[in-house]
Amino acid sequence: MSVTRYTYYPGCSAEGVGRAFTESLYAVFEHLGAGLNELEDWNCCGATAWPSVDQDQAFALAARNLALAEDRAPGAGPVDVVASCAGCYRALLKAEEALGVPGSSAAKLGGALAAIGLDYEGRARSRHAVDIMVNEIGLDRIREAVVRPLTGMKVASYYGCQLVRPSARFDDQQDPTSMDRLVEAIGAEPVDWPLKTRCCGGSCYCGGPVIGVMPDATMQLSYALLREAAKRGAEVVATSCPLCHFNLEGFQDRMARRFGHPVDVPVAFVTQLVGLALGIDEKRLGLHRLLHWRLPERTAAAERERVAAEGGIHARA
Amino acid sequence: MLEPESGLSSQPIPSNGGPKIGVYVCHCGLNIAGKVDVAAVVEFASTLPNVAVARDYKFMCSDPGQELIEKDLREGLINRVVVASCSPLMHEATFRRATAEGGQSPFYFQMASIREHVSWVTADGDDATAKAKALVAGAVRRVALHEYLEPRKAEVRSDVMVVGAGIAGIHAALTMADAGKHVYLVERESTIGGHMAKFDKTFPTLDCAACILTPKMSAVRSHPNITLWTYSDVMGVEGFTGDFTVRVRHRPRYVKEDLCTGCLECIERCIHKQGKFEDEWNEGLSKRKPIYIPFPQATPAVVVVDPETCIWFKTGKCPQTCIEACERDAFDFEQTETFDEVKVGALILSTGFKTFDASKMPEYGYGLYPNVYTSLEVERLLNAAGPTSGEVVLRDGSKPKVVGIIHCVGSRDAKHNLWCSKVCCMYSLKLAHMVKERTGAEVYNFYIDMRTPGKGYEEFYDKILKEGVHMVRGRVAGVTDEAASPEEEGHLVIRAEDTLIGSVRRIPVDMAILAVGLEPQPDHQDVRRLFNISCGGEGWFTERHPKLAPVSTFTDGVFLAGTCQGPKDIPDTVAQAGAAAAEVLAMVDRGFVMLEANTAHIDDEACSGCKTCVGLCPFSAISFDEERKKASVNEVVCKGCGVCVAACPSGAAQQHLFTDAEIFSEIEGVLAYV
Amino acid sequence: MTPWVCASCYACTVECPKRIPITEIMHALRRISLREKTYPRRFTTPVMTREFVNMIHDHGRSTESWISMKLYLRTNPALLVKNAGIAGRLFRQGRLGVKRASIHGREELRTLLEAVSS
Amino acid sequence: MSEQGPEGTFEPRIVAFFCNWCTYTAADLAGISRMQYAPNVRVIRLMCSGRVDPQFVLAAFRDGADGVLIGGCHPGDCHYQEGNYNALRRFELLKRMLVGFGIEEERVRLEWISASEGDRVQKVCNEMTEQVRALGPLRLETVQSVDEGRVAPAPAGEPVGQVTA
Repeated sequence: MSVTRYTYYPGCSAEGVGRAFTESLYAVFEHLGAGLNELEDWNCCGATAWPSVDQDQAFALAARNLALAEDRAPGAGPVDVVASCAGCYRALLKAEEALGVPGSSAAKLGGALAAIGLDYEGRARSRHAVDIMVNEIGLDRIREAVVRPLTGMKVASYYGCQLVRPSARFDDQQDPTSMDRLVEAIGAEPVDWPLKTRCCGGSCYCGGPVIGVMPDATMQLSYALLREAAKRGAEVVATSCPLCHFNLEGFQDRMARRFGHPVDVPVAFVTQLVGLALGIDEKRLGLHRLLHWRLPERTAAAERERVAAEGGIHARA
Repeated sequence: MLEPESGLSSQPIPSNGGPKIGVYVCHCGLNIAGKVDVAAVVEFASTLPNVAVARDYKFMCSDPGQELIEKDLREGLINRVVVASCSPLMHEATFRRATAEGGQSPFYFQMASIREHVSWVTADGDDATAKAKALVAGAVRRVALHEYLEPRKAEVRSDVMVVGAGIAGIHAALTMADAGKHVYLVERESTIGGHMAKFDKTFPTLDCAACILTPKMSAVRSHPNITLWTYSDVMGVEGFTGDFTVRVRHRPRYVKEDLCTGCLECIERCIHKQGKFEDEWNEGLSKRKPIYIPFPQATPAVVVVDPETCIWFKTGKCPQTCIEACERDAFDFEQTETFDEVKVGALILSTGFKTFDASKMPEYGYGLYPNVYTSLEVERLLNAAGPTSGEVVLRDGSKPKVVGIIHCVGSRDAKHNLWCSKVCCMYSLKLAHMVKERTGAEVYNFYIDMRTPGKGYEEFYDKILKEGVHMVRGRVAGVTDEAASPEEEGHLVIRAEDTLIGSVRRIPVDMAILAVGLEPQPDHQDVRRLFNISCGGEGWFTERHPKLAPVSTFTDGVFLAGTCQGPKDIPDTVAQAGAAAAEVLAMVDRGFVMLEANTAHIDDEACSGCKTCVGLCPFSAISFDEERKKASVNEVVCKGCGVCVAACPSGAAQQHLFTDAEIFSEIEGVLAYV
Repeated sequence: MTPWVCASCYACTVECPKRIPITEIMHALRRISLREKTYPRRFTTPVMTREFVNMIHDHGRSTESWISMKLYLRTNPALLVKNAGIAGRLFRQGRLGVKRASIHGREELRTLLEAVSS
Repeated sequence: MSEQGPEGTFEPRIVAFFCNWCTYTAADLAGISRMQYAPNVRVIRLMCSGRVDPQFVLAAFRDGADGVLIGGCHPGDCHYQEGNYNALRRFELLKRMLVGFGIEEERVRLEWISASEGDRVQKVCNEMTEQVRALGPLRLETVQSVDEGRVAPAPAGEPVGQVTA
């Protein structure tokens, strides 16, 4: 298997509160023969906060990362800058689009990059880890690598907002399916639900999970998501954004108190689930960092049966 | 040859003496004069070679304006005319007529478009004046070279054809047939009636659609002057205005139309005891057998066998109980496609519309949630002859208690169709009324704007409001089965901002009706090419002029009626069908049409016999005399594109009104002075 | 107030039948209200936005623990106590670092930001 | 050979040959829709873009045009079935010939504009004007000398008007 190496842009949150995302991403990519090189000296993408202060500066922040990625990957080919955080992905993508349209904004950004000795040639493209897994590495390769299928695990994929909005580069905007297909490929059962792209309130945090910027509004949004997922039988909610993840996971106790209804839904990064199916050590996937995690009983039982059967074969051999 | 400042002296002119040109600059009220310095253009024109008279007038197209031209011609002041005004597509015919009235060949005329091409599109007055001068100079230069031409006449056949037999086609066909013309009415479905035949009631009068339509349908069937071809398609159209040859294909229905009495015994006796296949006529809400009739009043009342689902066609093994059941021996399983070729003088296209595919808006859940319906499906539910005999029920057979009607689905939406579909507000009100009447349900209408212009329409809206239908002003964000409260549990929830109260509402309903918009037929491009007409980017057929020639097309002899030209309701459709019929009758009754004089011809002496032109002509109008080694153009067949002229290496091919010399002069003219 | 409640989820932008970039407009309104100093002073989002921007400006990256701390102090110090529990859990799981993240090219970043604004 | 604008700036002159059925009608639509565009384009109406003899283009250049625009129906939409394809073939040859003469091929443009695309007329006229403005005035004297007089840019045997610029 040839190793394709990608430039990895972790972003602040996937290094902090969502560090399990980065950990599991590294483990999964390596396992699938795709390398990740962390972009050296990356800076914040600008998130949604910076455009609220200065749009051009926000683009410039993201543009520096794209230009750095090109700088670190000499040659003529495209450079895929892979983000884990959906917010970073969106910020880099918007900057890429702004740089790609000739006009005053692109000229200004070009000038600013030149001031720090960088330029953007148009080679660096913003990609999301889910996009890479589904469309580059491919579901077939993932399916082949599965050693521990998550049999019976009902997973509601939560795409959140910025993975497909405002631009939808790799999936349908209204009804995305990438994560569901990924979930299917690792032997779990996707749960169809209408809220897969409904806002969790996470980016109210303006670029980093901060506890309680607008506690009540956010909590209502994320509670609706968890309640609906659970109602449709989901045992795990899969996310692809550290903000969504924290937001859905971090306040379940409080939600229970606020809405008078017990809430206890494991929320995992989709890469963690993929890693589990690939048989990667749970610790390397950062599963111990989750606040609510358990293997659903049916999946655990199927796992025990499988191990027993394999053991049996060994015994006979 | 022409020297710009050499006055009247140069140019030997073939017929009416040296050119004495009259230039008439139109103000068009302020449409031109508001931007272009008309006086300066007149002043400039008077300095141009061969110009004898230069005048301006407020409205050249008015009677006094035309009279100016005629008078100057009659008095011999001028013998050629240039009018600088609007587009030739607008008034060329008017001024040619004036030129003829003045006693000259109508083709001693040239128009300069200084309105559409100058005053309306140019920001700066000086720029506009300069451009107007250039165009006038071009016209003056070329008209000096115009030759004497006779107007060509062509006979018009009195038979006519109507393509598409919805209410538009039916009305147009009956009107013309009543006037004594023989009408071929071609319909691709197995019955005529179109969309209107699917409705139960029509707005705003709530009269029964069948009661007003079916008499017209049977009149079509029995009219001695109408040849009705259903299950048929137009395959080819040749010829030109007054003399079209149309090839029509008849698809096999495996039942002889002249023998079938419509007793429907065969359907009863079909080996399939129950309907099994999606009934297209009922929007898939019911099942039909492989042998079926769309609805009881279908015209012609002849059954159709669907070979896709018929066991005999699929396996060759079937007792064929249908044949046994038929007392008239009408079945013919060996039937194949047949063709007819007819000659007609004029054509009316009334090919209708299709409704927007609601599954393109997944946020509304059509296809996902069973109780999300399109408006057309609900029309069928409401129809007494429909799948539920007029009962409005949910998929599980229960009656809805709350119904939401979502307007503008697919319309007024930059992601789908930008246009307003014109009929949805009104039909949504109609549906609201009928659903409420039949079920007693609470009905919510969600609208962006209410658009009810039309006789009795606003009054109808008032009536519906008084009936207690809820109106929520706001575009619906989505339909979901996600329950946010116990009351929403088990319902569909319509989420919309109520912009009048300024808050987001979630309204639980049992049934959501999507008021889907109108779209061009999916094969509009093929049809457009077939009839050599044009359509806009969205696919509606383009009328010749949006106001003054709303049923004509750019192809003479082809007319439009109904929704193929744009969304419209039944009254407008019928009015337009009547108008199209009147246009055709005017043409047919006159008996001839005037043809453009712009045909090609070949100068025998100059022709080198290279045959380049022969192969180029798309209409095979050029023949080659092998003995004389000369090409010649059949000017009756020639359509005047000029392709052969551009290609002729020896300059032997020329086109009337577009000779090389005329065009070279026009080029010089538009560049020489300004 | 509305622009400061917007979560920038772009749902409106994607849905808008007239292709109005509503989210961008929200951002623009925020920029105006900051410039005109008409933003709600004690409301969390604008405070947060400014703290966040300052932190990136100085360090190039954000550190969640620091920014939370600043936010509580500026808006509602009581939250410091209220959220201590969850903060503690996150800290134990290694998800809430106290070390301030910083990039090498801080000087460079400031040059960039100045250059684009000039 | 070219106009001077009020401040001595170069105002290109462009001759356009529009087919009657699509592009000319589209230009009318642009007018009806009051779409403002550069006044530099002078339209000559032909029945079909297939009527455009390459000599017309050469004549326009000779007579002082700085650019020539040809507009026809979209492929497949020709009112005369295939005249626009003829136009396209001739246009490709013409471009090569112009380059041989030393005339930049950016001075000529062929566009398919249907009757409904008034906005496209506006766009194309504006673009063409700017494009030709950027190229500067066409100087045929230079062109001829480059060509060493082997091929005359003016069509032989046609009236050559004395041009007053």
